[in-house]
Amino acid sequence: ACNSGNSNKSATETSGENTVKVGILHSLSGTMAISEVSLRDAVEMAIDEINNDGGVLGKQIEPVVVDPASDWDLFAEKSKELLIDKKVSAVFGCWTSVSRKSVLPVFEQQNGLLFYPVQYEGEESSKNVVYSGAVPNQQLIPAAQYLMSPEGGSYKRFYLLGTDYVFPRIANKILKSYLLTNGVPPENIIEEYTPFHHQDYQTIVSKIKKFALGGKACVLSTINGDSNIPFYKEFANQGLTAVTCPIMAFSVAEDELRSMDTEFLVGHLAAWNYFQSMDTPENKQFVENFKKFCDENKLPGGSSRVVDDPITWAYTNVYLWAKAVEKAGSFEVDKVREALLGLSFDSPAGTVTMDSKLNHLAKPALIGEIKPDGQFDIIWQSEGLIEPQPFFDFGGAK
Amino acid sequence: MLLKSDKIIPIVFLSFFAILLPLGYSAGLISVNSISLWGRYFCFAIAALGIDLIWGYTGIMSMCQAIFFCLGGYGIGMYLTLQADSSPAFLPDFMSWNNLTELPFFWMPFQNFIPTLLLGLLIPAAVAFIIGYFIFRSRIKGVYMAIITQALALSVYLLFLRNETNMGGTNGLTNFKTLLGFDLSQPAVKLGLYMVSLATLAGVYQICRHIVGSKFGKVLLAIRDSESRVGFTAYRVLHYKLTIFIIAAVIGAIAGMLYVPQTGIITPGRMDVKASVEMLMWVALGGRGHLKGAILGAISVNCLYSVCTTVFPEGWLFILGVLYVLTVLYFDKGFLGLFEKLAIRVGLKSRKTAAAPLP
Amino acid sequence: MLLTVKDLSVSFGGLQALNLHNFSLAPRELRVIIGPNGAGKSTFMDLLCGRTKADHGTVFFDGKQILGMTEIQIAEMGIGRKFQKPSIFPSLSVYDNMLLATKMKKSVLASLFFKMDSAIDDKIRHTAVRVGLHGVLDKCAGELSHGQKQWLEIAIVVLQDPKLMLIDEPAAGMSDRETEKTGELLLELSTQHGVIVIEHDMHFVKQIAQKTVTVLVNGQQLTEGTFEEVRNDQRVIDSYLGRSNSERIKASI
Amino acid sequence: MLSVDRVKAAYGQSTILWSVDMQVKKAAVTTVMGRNGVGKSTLLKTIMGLVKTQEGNIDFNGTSIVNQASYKIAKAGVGYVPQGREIIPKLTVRENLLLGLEATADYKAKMTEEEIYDLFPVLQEFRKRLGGNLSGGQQQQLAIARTLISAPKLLLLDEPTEGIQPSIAYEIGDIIRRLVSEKNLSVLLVEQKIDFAKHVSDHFYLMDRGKMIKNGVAGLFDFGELQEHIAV
Amino acid sequence: MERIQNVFSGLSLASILILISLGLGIVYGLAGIINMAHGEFLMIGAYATFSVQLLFSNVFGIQSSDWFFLAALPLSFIVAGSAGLLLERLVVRRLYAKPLDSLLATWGVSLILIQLARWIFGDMTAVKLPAILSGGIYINPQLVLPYNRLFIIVLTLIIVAIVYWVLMHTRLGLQIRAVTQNRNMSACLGIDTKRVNAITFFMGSGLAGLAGCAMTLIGNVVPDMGQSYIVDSFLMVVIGGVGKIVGIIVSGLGIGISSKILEAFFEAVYGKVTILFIIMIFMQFRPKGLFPDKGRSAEE
Ligand SMILES: Nc1ncnc2c1ncn2[C@@H]1O[C@H](COP(=O)(O)OP(=O)(O)OP(=O)(O)O)[C@@H](O)[C@H]1O
Ligand SMILES: Nc1ncnc2c1ncn2[C@@H]1O[C@H](COP(=O)(O)OP(=O)(O)OP(=O)(O)O)[C@@H](O)[C@H]1O
Ligand SMILES: NC(N)=O
Ligand SMILES: [Mg+2]
Ligand SMILES: [Mg+2]
Repeated sequence: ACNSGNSNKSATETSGENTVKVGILHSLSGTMAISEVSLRDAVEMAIDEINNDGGVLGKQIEPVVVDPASDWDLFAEKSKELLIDKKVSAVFGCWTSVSRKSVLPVFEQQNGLLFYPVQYEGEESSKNVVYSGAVPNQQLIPAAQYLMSPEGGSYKRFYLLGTDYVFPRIANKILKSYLLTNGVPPENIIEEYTPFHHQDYQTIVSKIKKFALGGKACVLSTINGDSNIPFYKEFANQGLTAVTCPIMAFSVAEDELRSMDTEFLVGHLAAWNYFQSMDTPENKQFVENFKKFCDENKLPGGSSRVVDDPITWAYTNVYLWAKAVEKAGSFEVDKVREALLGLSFDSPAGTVTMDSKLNHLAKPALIGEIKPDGQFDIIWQSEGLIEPQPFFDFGGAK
Repeated sequence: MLLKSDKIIPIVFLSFFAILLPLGYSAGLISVNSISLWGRYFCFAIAALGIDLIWGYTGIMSMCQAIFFCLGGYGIGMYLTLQADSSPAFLPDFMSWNNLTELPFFWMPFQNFIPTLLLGLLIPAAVAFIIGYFIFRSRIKGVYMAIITQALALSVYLLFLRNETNMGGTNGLTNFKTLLGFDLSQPAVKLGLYMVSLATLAGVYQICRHIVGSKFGKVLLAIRDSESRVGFTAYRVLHYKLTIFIIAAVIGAIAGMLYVPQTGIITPGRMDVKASVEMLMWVALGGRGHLKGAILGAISVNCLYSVCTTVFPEGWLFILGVLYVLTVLYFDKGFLGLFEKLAIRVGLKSRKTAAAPLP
Repeated sequence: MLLTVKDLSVSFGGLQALNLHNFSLAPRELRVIIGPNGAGKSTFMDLLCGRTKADHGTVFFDGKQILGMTEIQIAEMGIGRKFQKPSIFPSLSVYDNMLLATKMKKSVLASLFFKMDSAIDDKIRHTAVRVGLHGVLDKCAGELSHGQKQWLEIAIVVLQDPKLMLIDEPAAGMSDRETEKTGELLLELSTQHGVIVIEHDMHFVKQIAQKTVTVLVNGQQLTEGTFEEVRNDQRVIDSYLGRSNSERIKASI
Repeated sequence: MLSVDRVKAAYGQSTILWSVDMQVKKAAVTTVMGRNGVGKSTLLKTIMGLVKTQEGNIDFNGTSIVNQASYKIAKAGVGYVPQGREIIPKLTVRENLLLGLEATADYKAKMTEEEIYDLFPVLQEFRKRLGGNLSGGQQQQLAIARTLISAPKLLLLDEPTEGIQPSIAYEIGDIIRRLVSEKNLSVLLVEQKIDFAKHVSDHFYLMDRGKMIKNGVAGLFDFGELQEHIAV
Repeated sequence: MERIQNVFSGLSLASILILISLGLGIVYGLAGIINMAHGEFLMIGAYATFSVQLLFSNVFGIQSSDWFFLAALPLSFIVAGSAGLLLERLVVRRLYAKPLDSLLATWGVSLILIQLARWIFGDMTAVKLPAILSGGIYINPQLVLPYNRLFIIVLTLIIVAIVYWVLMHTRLGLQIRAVTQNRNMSACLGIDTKRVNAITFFMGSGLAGLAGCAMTLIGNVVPDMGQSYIVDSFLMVVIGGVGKIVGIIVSGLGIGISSKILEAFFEAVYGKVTILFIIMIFMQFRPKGLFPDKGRSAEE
């Protein structure tokens, strides 16, 4: 029996050879492929870059790509396979919270290391996961703050619309509690959910329209995936605009905008920690590299591909890991984790720092306005890095 | 029916999986992960037996079998969730998110194993009874049956996705630690669960064989052929259909109960519309109307799924899709028919004994 | 009376398919019903066995009103039916077709724990010989020829051992000799069962009509009488046998 | 007109026709008789291309039609009235009749609807009803009418009088004779009732287990032997 | 006002559902094939539209014009129809005798088609809304009738009328209906059944493609876009009574309008679940759909 329980031989066993394996656990088929395929591309690009620079600890990184096929059970199965059978040193993967929850016990039991690149609802902090996406206080709260501020338009009435699953639910809970404690009366907050893949937004948009007639109204949208397109189309067609009622989206980024007719979206907002339009030389280089990478590898979209927040964190994750490995001088998970805490890295989004306890990143919050070309105009930026607070104090909401 | 004797295949099957595989594991040739994987395939195989009874033999195309699988799975999942933390005031996180302060009443029975086991079987049986009674009573059949049950599966799926149901919403139930005090992460426990699944599969197979071999089984076939004729011959068609529907549901629930501790998670994703159709696929591909076919189909399709998503992460859908199409087109009896053809080729068996195709 | 029918009527989209005022059948009586195509003969049987719901009327069978019962309840009460279009279980073997038909407890539990015994086996094999299917007992019923299917369906009704058998055109697709054989079988059965037979074959009708022949026309009873009476009835000749043909028929019988 | 030459045919594994030889003469009625299950219907299905011919040949009007697509055989002028009627149940009676025109080259009736309704008055009365709702005998009449409307050169009839009331059955016999003499129709009839067969046929074949074992011209054919044979 | 809005939304949803289900109804009701890949023909139609748009803007250089959509309408029909024809030739042709197996084979086909689309196009493709169809009739601030939805309603009306006419009043329609019910006998009557099957499939898939083209006006173009509607469409075909065009229309209107009315009160999920339950209860009383075949012809 070579694989009993919490053995951590993965790193040591591969150390004799000249490569080190890492797993890529993103859905390449099924409903989540639409979002996750790009993350796979970003991770592969980072691995390519590092390998071209000589690898980590002198070893070439060998990605093991599997397709968990948007099937949550398969996520668990594949993570076992990666950790136990393939003995990978780290795994880059997952988008939805449910997939993360599904693999979490596996990573804890096998003492593996998962790099998770997507914004999520918080309420979780495992020592076996590196959460590089935003937690609520790095995305939701700043966005709400902004909208309520005079600069943001002093909005008074909020329509919280989301896809019915855990992230939007908790996001809205947090938003609601924040709004309530900041003096928004309950009747000025509406909360509504639609199922995954909901396509017909006629009724909801007319509800919003009615709501908007009261003035000073906006939508806080946690709609995920392919529902966004019919939602924005309907929104425009029923005569609503960013002027009458802006939509602040938490799950619409540049990559999603590629699949939308952006004409209608101009002026609507999104809150992230990164936008492709960030004006730094490092970022410009990154964007260019990514386009080149997609083009050279004949990926769909080619040079017209864009990057966005999750893509950037997926890319950053690989560097974080590599840097931590170098720092630790070992691939062993415990040592790498040790090395990760407090680590800083110059990501395309600027310098980010690993929280010293929680495996989350401290980073800036940004708000962007959609431009006709599908890019964002950054209209607001937090002052400095925001420390992650994965566990939210619901305060008055309870 | 396969090969000369009816006995050989099950014996070979059992001895391979009950002896050789565990031996391989203790010799270090096979990882505990593969053992667990096979344990899960067996669960699918059990569920497939239920589907074969209801679809292959009785001709009722039910597209909601995954519901029963998940009801069983959720039952045990609730038990495991509560076992994961022994503190009396423990509440699963999704409940606290719903502002609950104590366990909802319907979670109470799942604090203990025996009630869990009973409810895990009784609830699916009761649900199957209600669904079956209304559907069969009004003589909904054929494609109407298929589509109605599909709609039903969709509704139940949508309801389970909701957070208000306090069943974990989209995330489902996960983060299990112990079962009856055994640490689920221990290889020995995994091996044990594997053996239990194998034994259950063997047991359920025997029961199904009895069912289809009995006169009851012939009535089922007769219902598939001509329901009205069965009625005119004084059989209470409703009772028969209901019975087999419930049996299939319970078999599905048993499979689900074994599946969840080995997989470590149960989510509504297991019961979406696709899930039920895929279950039909297993049986169709293996060889509908033959119990061995159902087992063969469930195991091989899932095995292929596991292997292909790793080996061909980009192209596996093509492989599986093409395989589905080719099997349906060229092998009336699915993989079973394919094997038989091969067996005839190599002279292992005569044409005569080949399993009869469905008309 | 085994069967008493009063004012039974049904119509389909404005067409009165059946409107039968009085019809009764004694126990162990064999009754032949004849009448033109579309007269309502099969419809009458459909009503009796619960396949079609009547508009009005009463049907007493064995002292009980059976209108409104389901076909299963009616079958359980002891009415067996052979359809005009053969209705069997094509994917079961001929033997299993017969086994399922054979009279016994037919509840779910009884079927689950049914044990074959030699009495039943004998009965099936005996019946198979009588209908000439003993050579094809293992064949899939779906592979039988038309005539063989007819025989199988007769066997199914026989094995059900009902109090009343409704036999719709048994001789269709059978040769003259086989028709005769069917006649003999029906005559024998009528010593123990009530039997209603529908037929268009006048030789056959002559062979089996012991007492009464009922003539239906346009859903109504035109006349009732012995075979000879009916055959010579001018109205029957006009509407059913055919003026010019009646001579030919007479000559050939 | 039609010649069947050592035809062998099977359903899957089980061979039904072993080696059938027969001729159907122009403007005459040729009748095949035989016990249940000897393969009479299978023979007609084989001619129509519904069952594959494995060996042998089938010639119609000098060209081979063996294993041709059924619709081509129908268009060549072979009309088929199958056993069991095969009415299209959810089409109306009139629509069923219209389907008969498919076999014609120009989609024009060769026998007017009036003529058809004259022969089978009940069809006119019920022309708007669904075919499947007709009584058995009415369906049989419809099946015959459907084929006659395209005036085929060769008519394959599989027990056409099954379930038909006596008056009409004999009328059908008369129609067949009339078409044979007036329109040079050729008929291949499968029949079990000797009376009817004698009434219409010019030529007889006796079939047993997938082979023709005897044939003869109407007057000379030995019905005693036939009867005996069928009786077994 | 709100009621008008609800009815309009309902009509619009209904017309979309009808447009999608019509092809499915033809293929299922008339060819007896349960085509699980129907949604993928919708997807093919949508991608055809997308490709036409690319062609117009990149090759012909006709930017910001509405012409592409006009060209896409017939093209999406033809492209999806041809794909359907190919499917019929390669796969479905062997399955007419075993309709339930068709469900499984076409399921496999749908997997292949989805992955194929992902390979070729990736997941992110956008079709521009033609300028003439953006905006809507402004009635008051609360009620705007969007042109794209009006267009789909009208398109559906026209298509339904054409399909109905073809099926019920042409020789082809008669052939199609006959072949479905009795393939062998139809052949014996002189109908080239292979040709009829091919045409039926072409029509059914083509209609799906057309629906896909229309869908680009309101929704997204992604590889698995067809999956969102497949359950609903099957439900409609079945509730209507298999093979009944009128049934599809009535059930489409029923589902569309009642969904919208229910959604106005409940959340979308509960609205949907409620509708499904109402349908199931309805089936209790009408197990064979709204317009069942009556009498003998309906029996097995
Ligand atoms: N479901 C129905 N819808 C419409 N008409 C029907 C239906 N069922 C029967 N009919 C009509 O009712 C009449 C009686 O039919 P029935 O089958 O009882 O006749 P039958 O006496 O058995 O005739 P046959 O000797 O030809 O079998 C026929 O005219 C038939 O067309
Ligand atoms: N679809 C089928 N598959 C397999 N065997 C069949 C099939 N149809 C008929 N047979 C078999 O073929 C043989 C000949 O059948 P066929 O229908 O030609 O007989 P027939 O001479 O027309 O008899 P009948 O007088 O009863 O109509 C029978 O033994 C029958 O069992
Ligand atoms: N964590 C998310 N976005 O599901
Ligand atoms: Mg009748
Ligand atoms: Mg025959």
